[in-house]
Amino acid sequence: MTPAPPPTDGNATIASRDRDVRSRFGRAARRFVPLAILIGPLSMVSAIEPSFLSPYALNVLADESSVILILSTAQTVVILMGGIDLSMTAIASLASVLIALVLPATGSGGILGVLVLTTLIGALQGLIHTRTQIPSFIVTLAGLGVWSGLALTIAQTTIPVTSSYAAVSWFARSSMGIPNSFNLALVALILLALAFRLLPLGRHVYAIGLAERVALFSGLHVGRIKIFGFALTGLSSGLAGLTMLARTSSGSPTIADSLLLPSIAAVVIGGTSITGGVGGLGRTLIGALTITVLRVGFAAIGVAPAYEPIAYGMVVIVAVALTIDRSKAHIAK
Amino acid sequence: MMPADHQGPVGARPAAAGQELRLSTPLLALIVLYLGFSLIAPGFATVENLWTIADRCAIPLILAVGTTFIILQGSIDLSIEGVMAASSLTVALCVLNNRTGLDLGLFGLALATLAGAGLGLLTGLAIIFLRVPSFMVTLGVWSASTGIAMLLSGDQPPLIRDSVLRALGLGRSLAVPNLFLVAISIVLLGYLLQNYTRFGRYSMVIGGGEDLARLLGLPVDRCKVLAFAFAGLLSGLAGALESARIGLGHIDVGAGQMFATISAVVIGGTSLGGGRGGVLQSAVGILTLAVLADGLVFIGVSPYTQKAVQGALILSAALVATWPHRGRLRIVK
Amino acid sequence: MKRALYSPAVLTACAAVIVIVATPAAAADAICQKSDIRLVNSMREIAQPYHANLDKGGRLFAAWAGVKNYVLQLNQGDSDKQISLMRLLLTTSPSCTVFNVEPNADLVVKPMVDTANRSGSWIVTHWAHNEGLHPFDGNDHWVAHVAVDSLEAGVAISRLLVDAIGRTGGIVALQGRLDTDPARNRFAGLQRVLEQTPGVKLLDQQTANWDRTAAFPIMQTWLAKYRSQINGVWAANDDMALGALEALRAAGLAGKIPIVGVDGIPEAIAAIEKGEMISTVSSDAYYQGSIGLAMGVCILTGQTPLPATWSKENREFYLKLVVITRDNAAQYLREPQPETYIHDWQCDRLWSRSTGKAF
Amino acid sequence: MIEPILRVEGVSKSFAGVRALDDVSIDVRAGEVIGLIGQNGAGKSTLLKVLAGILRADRGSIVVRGTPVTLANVGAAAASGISIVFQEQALLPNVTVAENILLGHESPALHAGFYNWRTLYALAAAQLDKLGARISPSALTATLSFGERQLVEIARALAVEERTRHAPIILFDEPTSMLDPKGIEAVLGQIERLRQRASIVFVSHRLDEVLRVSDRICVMVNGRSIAIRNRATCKVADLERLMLGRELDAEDDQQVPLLKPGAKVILSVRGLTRHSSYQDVSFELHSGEVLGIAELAGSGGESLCRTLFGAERADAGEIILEGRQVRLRQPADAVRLGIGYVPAERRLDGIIGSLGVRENMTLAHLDDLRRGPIIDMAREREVVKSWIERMQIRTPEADTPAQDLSGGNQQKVVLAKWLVGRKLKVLILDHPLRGLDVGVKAEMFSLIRELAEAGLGVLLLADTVDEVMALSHSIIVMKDGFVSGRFSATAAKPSRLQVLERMV
Repeated sequence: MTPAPPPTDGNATIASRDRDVRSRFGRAARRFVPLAILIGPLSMVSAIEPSFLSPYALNVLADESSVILILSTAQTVVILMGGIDLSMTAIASLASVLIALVLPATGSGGILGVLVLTTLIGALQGLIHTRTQIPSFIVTLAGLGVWSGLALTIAQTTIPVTSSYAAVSWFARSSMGIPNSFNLALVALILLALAFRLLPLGRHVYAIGLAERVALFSGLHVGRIKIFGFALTGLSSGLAGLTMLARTSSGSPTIADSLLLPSIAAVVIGGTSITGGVGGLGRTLIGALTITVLRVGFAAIGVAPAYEPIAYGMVVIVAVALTIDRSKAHIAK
Repeated sequence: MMPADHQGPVGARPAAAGQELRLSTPLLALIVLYLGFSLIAPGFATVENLWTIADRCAIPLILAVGTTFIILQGSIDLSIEGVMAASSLTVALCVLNNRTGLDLGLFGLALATLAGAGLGLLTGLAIIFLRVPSFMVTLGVWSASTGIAMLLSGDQPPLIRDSVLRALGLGRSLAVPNLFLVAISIVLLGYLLQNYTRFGRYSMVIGGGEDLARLLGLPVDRCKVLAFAFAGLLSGLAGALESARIGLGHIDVGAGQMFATISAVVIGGTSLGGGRGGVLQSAVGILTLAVLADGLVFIGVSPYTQKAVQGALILSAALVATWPHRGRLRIVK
Repeated sequence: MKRALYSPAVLTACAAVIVIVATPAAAADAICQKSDIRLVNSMREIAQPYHANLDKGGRLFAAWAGVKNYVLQLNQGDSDKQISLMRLLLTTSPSCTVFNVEPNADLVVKPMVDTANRSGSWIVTHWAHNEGLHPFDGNDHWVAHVAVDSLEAGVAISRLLVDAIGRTGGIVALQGRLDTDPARNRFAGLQRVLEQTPGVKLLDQQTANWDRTAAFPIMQTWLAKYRSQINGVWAANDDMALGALEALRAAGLAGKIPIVGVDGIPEAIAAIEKGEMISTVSSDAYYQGSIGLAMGVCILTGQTPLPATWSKENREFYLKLVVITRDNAAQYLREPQPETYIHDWQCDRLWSRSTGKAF
Repeated sequence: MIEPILRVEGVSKSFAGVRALDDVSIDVRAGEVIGLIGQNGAGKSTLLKVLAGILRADRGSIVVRGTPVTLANVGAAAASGISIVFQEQALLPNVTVAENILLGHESPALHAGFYNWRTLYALAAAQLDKLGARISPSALTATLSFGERQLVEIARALAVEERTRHAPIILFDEPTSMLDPKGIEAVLGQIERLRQRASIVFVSHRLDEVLRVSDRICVMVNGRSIAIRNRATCKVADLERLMLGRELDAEDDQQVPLLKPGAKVILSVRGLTRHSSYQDVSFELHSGEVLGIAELAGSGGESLCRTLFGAERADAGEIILEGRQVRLRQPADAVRLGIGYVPAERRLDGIIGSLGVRENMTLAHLDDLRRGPIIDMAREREVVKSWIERMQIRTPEADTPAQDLSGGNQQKVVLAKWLVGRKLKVLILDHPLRGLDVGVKAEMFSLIRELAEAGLGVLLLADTVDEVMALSHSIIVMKDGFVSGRFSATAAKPSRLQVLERMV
């Protein structure tokens, strides 16, 4: 932020004062706040509509949340490094269109191809971001325009998937009573979380988020790791597109548009700092579920449509206010 | 969240008053773009079309002025569209209309504008007192104020019957669209604020080094709140004027304005990291997008392609702005 | 006095009468008690007059049929949400639930139909759905698809437009969001008419995403580009038509250049009366908002046999459209009265507005 | 006995239970320069911050010109005529010099709430003139040189004079710690001149400086001011004894152990050039050798070090590591080849404050600590443990956030970060002793020697010639980007003068 940092102790005291204040809750306590925020609306909704907690309903919620979860899992990685990817939903829509187009001819091979493509698209954005040193916010903002523009130009209409739907039907089905899409999202999240715990990757990502220059001077391949992160968002965007295509058995250039901000909100509501370095994947799971309850739960219990976005907005702010770790990001930009 | 540029050279552009007027790269780009369209699209370079472009960029100009101050401080405002919606319905219900008995005329316009300011003020206060990143707060406010707009809208968008307001929205004075005159005066106001008042200069200072500003006991918080209130005020004004133009209060009056505005600000060369750029630069960015949109309609390109082109433009603009500052040790998020 | 006639009480009363009259002719046993029946209108939002009227129609019918349990589901333009909301509601008594669906996009139809089939709830869809999908292909709970022939609508307004400009001159066209069926077919209708009238030239066309604010600047640019060459404005819906109208107003051309649109929203009709627009086409939101529910109630109360037994053209048919011009504008400006619809809701007259099969 | 301008009485301040200031009392008389010395953590900076209104004292009183004041914030301090010149320059790069000088006090230049830039520039110019500085008030601060920015800082401090209509009290927090001899001379010169118009409190690690400019010297130890001496009546040695409570075995006289004959060349640099900073640099670094670079700041040494770590690009020349020419595109390349780097900017480039000592220490070499693809936590812990012991890093536990450690211990962690690695061959030390107090310095000295004896090649860039000479086997002197002198390990040890005359 500032090329002329203030005296060390100046910072230290701010930090330490913060630590004193916080220590009452304790960082541990704060970790459960997101959970509380999830339980709040959930219990409220289920109080009015008890059936909301029935296995069936929860199943529907899981299904509804899966796409957001897929998106925000990868988004978390990028945000942890202090970046952001605004192009995910655009890429997802593009993917749904492309898959719908190639599916009849190529079958599952085509799906793979598209996923590879979206991964490359993500990596490309990462490459541009690291090489040209343009903020990821801007690179992906541009991406948002380019990819959705491309999708709309390729397919100016919804493309139904009829003939070879079998190839994608798995994503729309359930196993052990849980939607496969949700299982997929969950497994992906768990694997990633494990990788973060066990492999150097995780430490490197946090290091980049907390102090990128130190990471550089420690000889980490910062560029590579960032590009990996964006490749990951690309891949998940592809998967999200695939899932939505399977659910609606058609691809559309605008299919995922409405999920961009929710998927980012999910990450931050979970308690991952938008400034990077603080947070984690487990929290994002909770965040995604919270968002889902807010999105469909309120409408489901018949809250007047106008109050839904109001409540949604309030919860976002409150959640972040409660979970944000101010001792690490002491300037709220 | 934006680029944390620790040691990279900062702000090649002198901050002192008046010195921003010199020919910058974005300005060149704008001129080139205009000339380009004039060559390939016969009838583009007419006075009439110039006024069309002026009318087209009036509302975005007003929005950009407010957003510029926020971005100069290193924050960001995602709430534009929500605030516009709220003020749009406020004005429609306050002036002569088909829903309420009210007929406050221009006073209604003032009310709507103040409503916007109110929302902005709340945003600012939330950011200061909750110490939550503006990104999240404004995201929440966007949603919440959209809800308020929905409440006001009910099941039938109110039609504006106030002839004065309609005349303001649609009419021209000496061939110049009224709204453009309003926009220009707002831009001038913004320019004055930025270069000749504490608020403006401190915004620059906060963007350049917030913790330093705090250390020196500058009224950082007050400036931030002020910036958001001001931006809210302008968003409110913009929403009201847009309604005056299309003749009804509607939730979607601001559709697409947020990304457009931020893009324009970036294209104009204002750094999302804060502390660099200014009102005039943003104005140039807005003009560029307006010329682009108008020109593409002129040569009959679909708005979808326009989306893509806009994305490419953002990227190249950012490229021009950041290229000279590249360096192995430069940190960009 | 006249008002009182249509108070809910009276409505339910005569409803009862009708039911009693109808019962002897009952084709099957009731599936649900009327008290168990739940009527759902699933639509985008209610900020727009069109959608508001869908809802009003639904409530009008529920009151008339004496069904207490009426649910309104809004998806705010989010297809996923529309599907999830349906599924969430089915946690209780699916088999007595009727969905009357205005699809947020073609693509939601299939998953919602699948849900209905799986859960045993009943669904009636409107407008359009993806190709190769039909109620009568084993979708026993997909009661019917009430299609709107957007091509016909497009043709209708286009005819009136070209006639209005004396079958010669230049026009511009504002298209809807291109990834929707109505957008495509309404425009196709225009093109068909233009083929027949070589005198009229399509100067330019752009999509304004159904949106008034988007239509405004596009129209302005066209005015700057073509000036006097523009004799008429064609818009794929009334919102864009009105956006264009404001642009014309700004240029002092309001009422001088004929405009056509689709949907028949009150503003547009008002504009037609004023002579600032010449025509719009209405699919009658009140009817669309209620007919699906009427079908459901008739089936659940056993007054009508199960849809599986219906003829194909009763499962998927086109809806009669009303072309509104200056001549008949006045009558559509009024809040429609229940009696306009009661006879359409009779279980034996459910297809009164069908114009034939839509497949 | 004249009433002192500033009197500090029994001021105490503690952070989270730790006493930083313990009942400190000092007074400053008009036109007097007080030197404030003490080890790191002795409370010098804390005292200054309390006086500057950045921190609030827990107890005690501060009396300015006979009237007790509460210094709630920087503004309040300035109002009573106290202003501070920060160690790291606290200037905004993206606004004009004038704004920086008058930041927060523009009112005189405001007409009806609007800036009158001409007035603003004039007011700033007035301050700059006091220092005889030729800097345009309308210049963008980012375009100034380091030295110029320092002047702007002092000008800002002086600006309180007009506001209070009294001679200001100016606090200097280690203004020289990051300067080369030339810069130091300039600052000390300024302080001399400021005497005429201000009273000064001056903190420095360099006792000789303190002795030069101060009238009286206040020695602080663990938050207490244990002694106040008149310049006339004391010597460097006394002060050191007071600071450390013991006689310091004078590092400089200790003989550098001779380089083992026949040590093989690890790193050799040929005609390395980066047009903007250094030209045609060549040298050879043997294993077990400490090669010191003596230079005035900005003579190209720092840039050279960064180039050898892959952090900056060279325009010409070659780098040969153990006989093979290498290309260093990024620090990662250097690390892979076994080159380590201890950056000058510890807080910014060295440690991650909020991460634990352990994570900081292993950050660069997690790949060496893997079993298969997975980090071997157990081994990591014991490796870290062993290094904490070997380097006597004072930390409650291995996972204590690094920001809670003292500067010296943080620096040790940064050093350990490289030693953890298996294949470290060359260690580049960029001002490793900067901002460390005498005690820790001594430890670092011996550490660096150990490392060399262990066969490492060490490239050292230090703040003072004395440090370079104390540690290095061989020395190259740099001046304006060129190598202006060489003293090889084999030749006789050069005198301080020999080195200095090649620097300036």
